[in-house]
Amino acid sequence: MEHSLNILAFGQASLFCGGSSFVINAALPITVDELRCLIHKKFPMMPTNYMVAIQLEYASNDQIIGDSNCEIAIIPPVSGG
Amino acid sequence: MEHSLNILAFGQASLFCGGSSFVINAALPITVDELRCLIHKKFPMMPTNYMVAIQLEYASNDQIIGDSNCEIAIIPPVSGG
Amino acid sequence: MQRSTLPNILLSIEPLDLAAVEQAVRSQSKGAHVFFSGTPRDKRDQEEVRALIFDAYEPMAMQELTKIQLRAIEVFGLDVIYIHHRLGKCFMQEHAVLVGVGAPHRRNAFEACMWIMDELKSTVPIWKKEVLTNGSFYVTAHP
Amino acid sequence: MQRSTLPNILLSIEPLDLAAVEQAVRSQSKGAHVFFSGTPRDKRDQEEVRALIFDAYEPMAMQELTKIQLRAIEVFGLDVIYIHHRLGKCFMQEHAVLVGVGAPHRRNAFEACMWIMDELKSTVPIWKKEVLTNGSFYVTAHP
Repeated sequence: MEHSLNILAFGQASLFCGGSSFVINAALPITVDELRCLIHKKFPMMPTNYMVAIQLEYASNDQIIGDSNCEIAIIPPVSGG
Repeated sequence: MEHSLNILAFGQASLFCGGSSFVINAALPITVDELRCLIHKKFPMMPTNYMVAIQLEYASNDQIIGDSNCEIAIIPPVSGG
Repeated sequence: MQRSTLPNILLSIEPLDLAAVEQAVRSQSKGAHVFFSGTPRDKRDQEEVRALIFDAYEPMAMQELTKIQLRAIEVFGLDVIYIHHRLGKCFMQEHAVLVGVGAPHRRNAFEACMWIMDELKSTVPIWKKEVLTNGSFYVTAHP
Repeated sequence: MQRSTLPNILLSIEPLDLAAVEQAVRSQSKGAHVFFSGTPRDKRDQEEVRALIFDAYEPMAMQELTKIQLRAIEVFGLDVIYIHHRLGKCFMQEHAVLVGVGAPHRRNAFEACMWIMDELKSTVPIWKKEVLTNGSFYVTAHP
């Protein structure tokens, strides 16, 4: 069954998805790596050098997303300081 | 001919010579090392772990003091900061 | 030592206040205090920069800053630590970031402050846009 | 950049002013600013320290501090540097020493500030007496 994942986008990434968030439809569970592929299909111009954060924590590429309510964000290279 | 060398004393050193300066009589020229021996004779209790400064510059032990008017100081281990 | 009401971790759209940080560090630590302030550089290549705009993923940035705070206290034995970061528009001569630490010995205070800035610049989700005087924006792709 | 009237090298029997140093650094440098403040520790072994008294061989101390200033600018590429040291009686929570530096990049600013303090503590003819609350003095033989 397809779920709608709401993805927050920050920094440079938001320039490529036209806003501060977008939706990816996916059959859960999926890995972070699989999510990256879906994002790349949707926004082929978006640089792929971002990290993914799940529930405010950096996630590894093999981490599993099983809940469509968890907060997911794409974190391009940071530039604070 | 004997000259009178006026020596400035700072920090711990001044506790052993009873003030902020004292006089050493010496036949010039002498080296810094020779001056140290004369100071040690005059104040045997004074710790010898001091540096000597001549004209506001740290002096090596073989440096020569030829002029009784130069400013000589004994600089015990510093503790600023 | 008296407690201060200044928050140890702060993301603020108001100008940051080094005097307040310094006062708070001094009231809670004896010995060595090190402060870091980052202010915007005024040139991007040949172009003049007029201001920075900082955006953050605020809840995650707060959480990452708190991790840095706790780890720095543990590793460097700090008495006290403040990490304040500006959000929104930051003009030249305003602090983009302020770090203040207090430790019994200066080596730890310096190393903690350097480590904090290295971590902040690599992990905390904050992004900078440079506003150029010609009206355009510059967004760093590889900071 | 505007010039400041604050002396870059200062030995002062008046309390030192971090805000003034910070303001002066900020007006003359963009990028990374690092400040070090040393305040008296409040314990000597088990005994409480009430104040410090600093004596200096002033003309030589000024000369040594100027050497440190010039060398730091050259080695670390600093935009600006301030080194202020307190003389006379320095109470708890007052600055015994203040260093402020500005450089284009933070690594140089941190390393310069650490190097300046290391040099100051090993070469500048200034001596500290600790005034204990029991009325006695403590003079460090091997700092």
